[in-house]
Amino acid sequence: MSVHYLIEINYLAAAALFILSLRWLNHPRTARRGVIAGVVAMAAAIGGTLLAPEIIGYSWIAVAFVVGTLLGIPLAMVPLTAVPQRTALSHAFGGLAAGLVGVAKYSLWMDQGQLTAFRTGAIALECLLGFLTFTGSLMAAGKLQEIVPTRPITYRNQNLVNLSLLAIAILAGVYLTIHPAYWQAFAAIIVLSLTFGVLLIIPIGGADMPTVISLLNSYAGLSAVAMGFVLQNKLLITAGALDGSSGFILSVIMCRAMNRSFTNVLFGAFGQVQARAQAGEAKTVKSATAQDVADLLTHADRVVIIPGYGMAVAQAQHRVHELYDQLTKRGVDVKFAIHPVAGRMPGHMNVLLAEAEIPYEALVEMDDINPELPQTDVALVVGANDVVNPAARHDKGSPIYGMPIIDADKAKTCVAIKRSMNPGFAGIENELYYADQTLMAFGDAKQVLGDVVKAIAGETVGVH
Amino acid sequence: MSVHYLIEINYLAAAALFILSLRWLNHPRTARRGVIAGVVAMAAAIGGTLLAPEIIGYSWIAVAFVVGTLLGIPLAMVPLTAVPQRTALSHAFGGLAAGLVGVAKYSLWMDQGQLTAFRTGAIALECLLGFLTFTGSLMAAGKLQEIVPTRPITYRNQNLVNLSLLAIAILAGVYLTIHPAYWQAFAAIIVLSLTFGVLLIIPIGGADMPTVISLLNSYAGLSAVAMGFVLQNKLLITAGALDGSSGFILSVIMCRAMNRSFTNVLFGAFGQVQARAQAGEAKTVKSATAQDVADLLTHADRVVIIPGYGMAVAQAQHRVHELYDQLTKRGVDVKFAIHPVAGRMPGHMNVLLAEAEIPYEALVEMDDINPELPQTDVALVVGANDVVNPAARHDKGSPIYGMPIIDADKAKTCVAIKRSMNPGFAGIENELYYADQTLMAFGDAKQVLGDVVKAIAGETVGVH
Amino acid sequence: MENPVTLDLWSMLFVFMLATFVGFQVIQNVSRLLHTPLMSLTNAISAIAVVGSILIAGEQESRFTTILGTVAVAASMTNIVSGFLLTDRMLRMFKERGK
Amino acid sequence: MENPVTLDLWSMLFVFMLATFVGFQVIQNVSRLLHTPLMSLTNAISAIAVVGSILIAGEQESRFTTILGTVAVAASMTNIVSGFLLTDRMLRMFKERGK
Ligand SMILES: NC(=O)c1ccc[n+]([C@@H]2O[C@H](COP(=O)([O-])OP(=O)(O)OC[C@H]3O[C@@H](n4cnc5c(N)ncnc54)[C@H](OP(=O)(O)O)[C@@H]3O)[C@@H](O)[C@H]2O)c1
Ligand SMILES: NC(=O)c1ccc[n+]([C@@H]2O[C@H](COP(=O)([O-])OP(=O)(O)OC[C@H]3O[C@@H](n4cnc5c(N)ncnc54)[C@H](OP(=O)(O)O)[C@@H]3O)[C@@H](O)[C@H]2O)c1
Repeated sequence: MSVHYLIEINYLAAAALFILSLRWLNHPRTARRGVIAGVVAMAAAIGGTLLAPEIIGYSWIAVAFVVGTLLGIPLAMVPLTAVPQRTALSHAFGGLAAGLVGVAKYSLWMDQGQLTAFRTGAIALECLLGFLTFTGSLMAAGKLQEIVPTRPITYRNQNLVNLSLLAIAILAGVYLTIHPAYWQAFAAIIVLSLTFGVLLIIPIGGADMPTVISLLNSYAGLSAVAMGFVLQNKLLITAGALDGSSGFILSVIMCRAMNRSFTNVLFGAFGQVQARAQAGEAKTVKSATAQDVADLLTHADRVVIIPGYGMAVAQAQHRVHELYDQLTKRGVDVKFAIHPVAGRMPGHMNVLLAEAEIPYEALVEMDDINPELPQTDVALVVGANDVVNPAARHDKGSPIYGMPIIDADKAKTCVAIKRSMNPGFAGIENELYYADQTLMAFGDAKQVLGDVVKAIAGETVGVH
Repeated sequence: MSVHYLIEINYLAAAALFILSLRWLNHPRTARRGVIAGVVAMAAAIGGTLLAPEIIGYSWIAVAFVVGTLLGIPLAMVPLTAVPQRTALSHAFGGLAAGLVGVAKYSLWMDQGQLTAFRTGAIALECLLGFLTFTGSLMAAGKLQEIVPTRPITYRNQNLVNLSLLAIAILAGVYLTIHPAYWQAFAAIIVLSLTFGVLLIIPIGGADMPTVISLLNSYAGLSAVAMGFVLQNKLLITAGALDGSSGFILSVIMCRAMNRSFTNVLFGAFGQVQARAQAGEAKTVKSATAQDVADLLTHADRVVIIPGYGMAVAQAQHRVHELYDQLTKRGVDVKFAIHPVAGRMPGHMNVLLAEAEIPYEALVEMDDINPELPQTDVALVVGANDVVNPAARHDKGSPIYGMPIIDADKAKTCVAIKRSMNPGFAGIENELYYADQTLMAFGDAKQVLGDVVKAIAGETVGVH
Repeated sequence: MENPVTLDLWSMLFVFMLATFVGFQVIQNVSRLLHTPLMSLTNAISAIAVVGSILIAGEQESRFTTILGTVAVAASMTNIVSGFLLTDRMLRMFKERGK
Repeated sequence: MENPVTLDLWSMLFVFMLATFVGFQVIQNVSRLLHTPLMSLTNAISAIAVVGSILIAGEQESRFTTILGTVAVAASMTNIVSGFLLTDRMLRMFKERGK
């Protein structure tokens, strides 16, 4: 059996295993099997490639393996609140690799006089996607880590400028396909896509980065697909397409859950103008002490906890777990209501709560929990705001009108933990806080929850 | 743009449309769009192929198109009870086409000295699958149409004989791959697979044909895949794989719903030996008149109708619809409980009831209706037997032990319409008929239901 | 350089592997209500064998193969016509409540 | 006879089309609970770009391309190692009730 056969078999097996790997993520019980399948697939792909007769020296490859591993291990150990920026960084690496391979292939085929129109076009696409993903993801990571200013930076005709840049890059690509040897056009594509990546992200607010990184995920996948076309490699195309569709679907889910369009996220500079008006009539809120909250919770039959971005910021998930334990021990039925965009990236609340050892059966999706809220005694909102704002349901003028929300206002009592009356990401007031059945527990989520847990634990077990 | 490009674009579009076509079958609302996509895809595929420069004369093709259309139209007009045998017949045609193309390619490449090992192997597989599907499906159609005796025909060492035949055919295929020009081996494969197709079906009982035709569906698909490898045509491979997996999944669903294994269906000669014993103690049944049934039904709040094979045989679906109308008009909540293997082919009950204009929302799958049966006032069993036999739940000795059933015995009252106390397909007694809450309405389903409907319509509207 | 036929074998295997995954997923999502129409639709789809048959019947390399090809085209065409018509006929019967 | 490069283009397009269908279907079935691990797993998977990078780094056609290839291998390897490790680390946290 020739080496070529062996390589192709490895690639075929790797492609099938990558698919199975993602399939097994359909349930937490089979998910770790998915990781194993992924690792085996990657090993087969790398092992097969190393057999290729074209390879004449392994030393550089070995060095790169060691460097990559040394960089990779610490990146896998980041705290879970930093996973969004780590993910963005990793897209940057992916884009970079694709871009560099494109440059290398261009230069090789140029020297060998083997630049066909098809090859050149595929390389141009690969480099465009790769390099824009590279700088775009770096910017996104910076915003998420708050190294780069998180507020949208806007100027006149911004969208026009950005789109013109992209158009020029695409024109250069078309030109290059016709005149493959005109390397200046190739260089222009690289510079333009590096610039475009930065400019694309600048006007997008920090809180929109999760949607953007999902989209960049998709671009990273597509640049791998383009590389597959360049190298005529079906495994690259398959794996890239899996990645591309994953990123695309995740960003669609996020946009839907915010009732916003792609265009609005990318070009809307959301969160910049929102005049924090609407104050007007002086409405009153009822505030509650930790002891009040503890009493309410221990005397309830059904409690739904609604975690939001504030819980992640306050790192309050372990306190939430203590509360969950105390309450379930007392026979209270406690569930968590997870809004798709709560937190800093898709599914972020789930990992944070799982880290705090809350069983995943207790984490219920928005659509499944909403019908239960009218029978709920206490809805406990922990650092969430927009995702429980009833204006989304009825106020046609509200910027979040139409966004699906968790019906915290339908519970018999609602307790909201936050530090102030400040609005959340969308910059608008939340009538929920002024409702008759709502109590506000002001303070840092970690602090307040700690006090509540202490109050419950200290209490003599109440008549239940 | 060369013709070749045009053809390839057509094939690519056709493949994508075939996938969408099946995707849209996921809901009755989009299903007809699926048919349109399928038609467009097929037109693109045929149109593309007709452009091929190899084609030097169109007259034969035109003749074949006309003949095929003339044959196809009446085959599409069969009554719905005859759809199973029509489906089997159509698999036979599919298998035949694949087999004939295989023979033609073998003879062409033989003459041109272009028979490589790979090509020969693929052709051998194509012919094996094609021809066994051809005769096997003809036999299945015959059994379903009751032209061929439906009871299993068995003899000593039958499975041994069959498997040896298959083994010889495979060996001949391997030999042929090594010596492609040895046409006697090729002829042997054809004869053996034609024979094997017949012998495979002979020992299988008529009531197992639905599972068998699903499996033959899968073989027909796989022979198209083999043809795709022979002709290096990716569209054939894609469409064949879709068909192959469809047939496979359907037969797995059927086997699971009967709690039997593939091997048992194919080699078990089920339904032959079942000694109709177990009579013993003379148990009594309560029988009811049409008037009794009418009274029961009109005074019920919730009725679940459980149709079975007997309803199909009696062609009673239109009477069922009249009953449904009468009852819903009186405010009774009527649902249908559909067991996956009720009837003569997968999903058969659904088409029959849809034909009778019963809205599909009223057709509920087994797993969804079972939790509702304890709150049901009357479970009306129409010509079903095994699928409501409680022995499947508790009698470890029963041949249907473990088969999932519809819990007709859990309803407050059960009414069973059948002609006699004879057992159903599995040949065993059904304790449901002897239960305290069960009433038997003996007679042909169409007749009995007609009387019940008359009784209800004639009745002055009861106090409800 | 490998010869193109072998090269293509691997593309074919890739296509087969991927199409099988697509098939399994797509079929698993088909509504159980529609399993009978599904069977007649896949009948029509697998009549894609018509593509191969047309080439044989049209190349007219020998009388023998032309006849085989013609019969194969007719058989496939029967499945196409009856498969799509029957599927559509059945699907038209599925009505929503109140329609 | 078509030249093999063009022939192969259509195979590539077929593979891309089918893989995209597979991707959409497979991702739509991923549990919403696991969307964060999904992102890090696809991160690792798309680092399959390592395959192309290894060839460039190993062919050593010129100093320039070797360096580019080596950097690309290192970048991809970082994603592979951190992607799989992080995914596994997160998935280990998901516990069923009573475990
Ligand atoms: N998850 C994603 O991937 C994603 C993507 C794009 C956009 N978004 C957007 O992000 C928002 C997420 O909604 P959300 O309800 O989770 O968050 P939110 O509307 O931004 O509200 C978070 C709330 O947490 C409070 N908070 C902050 N730090 C806190 C602390 N240490 N202790 C207690 N409370 C604290 C804040 O109030 P105080 O300042 O008064 O404490 C704030 O009102 C949505 O508007 C969504 O559209 C999310
Ligand atoms: N659907 C499939 O694709 C498929 C595939 C493989 C196997 N099977 C097998 O087929 C069986 C299907 O179960 P099932 O409960 O639907 O059918 P069944 O168990 O075969 O019972 C059908 C009943 O209908 C009655 N019947 C027949 N003609 C009638 C008429 N004209 N009027 C009234 N009643 C009539 C018969 O009783 P009388 O003679 O007393 O009237 C018989 O008991 C299962 O055992 C299943 O495993 C089905």
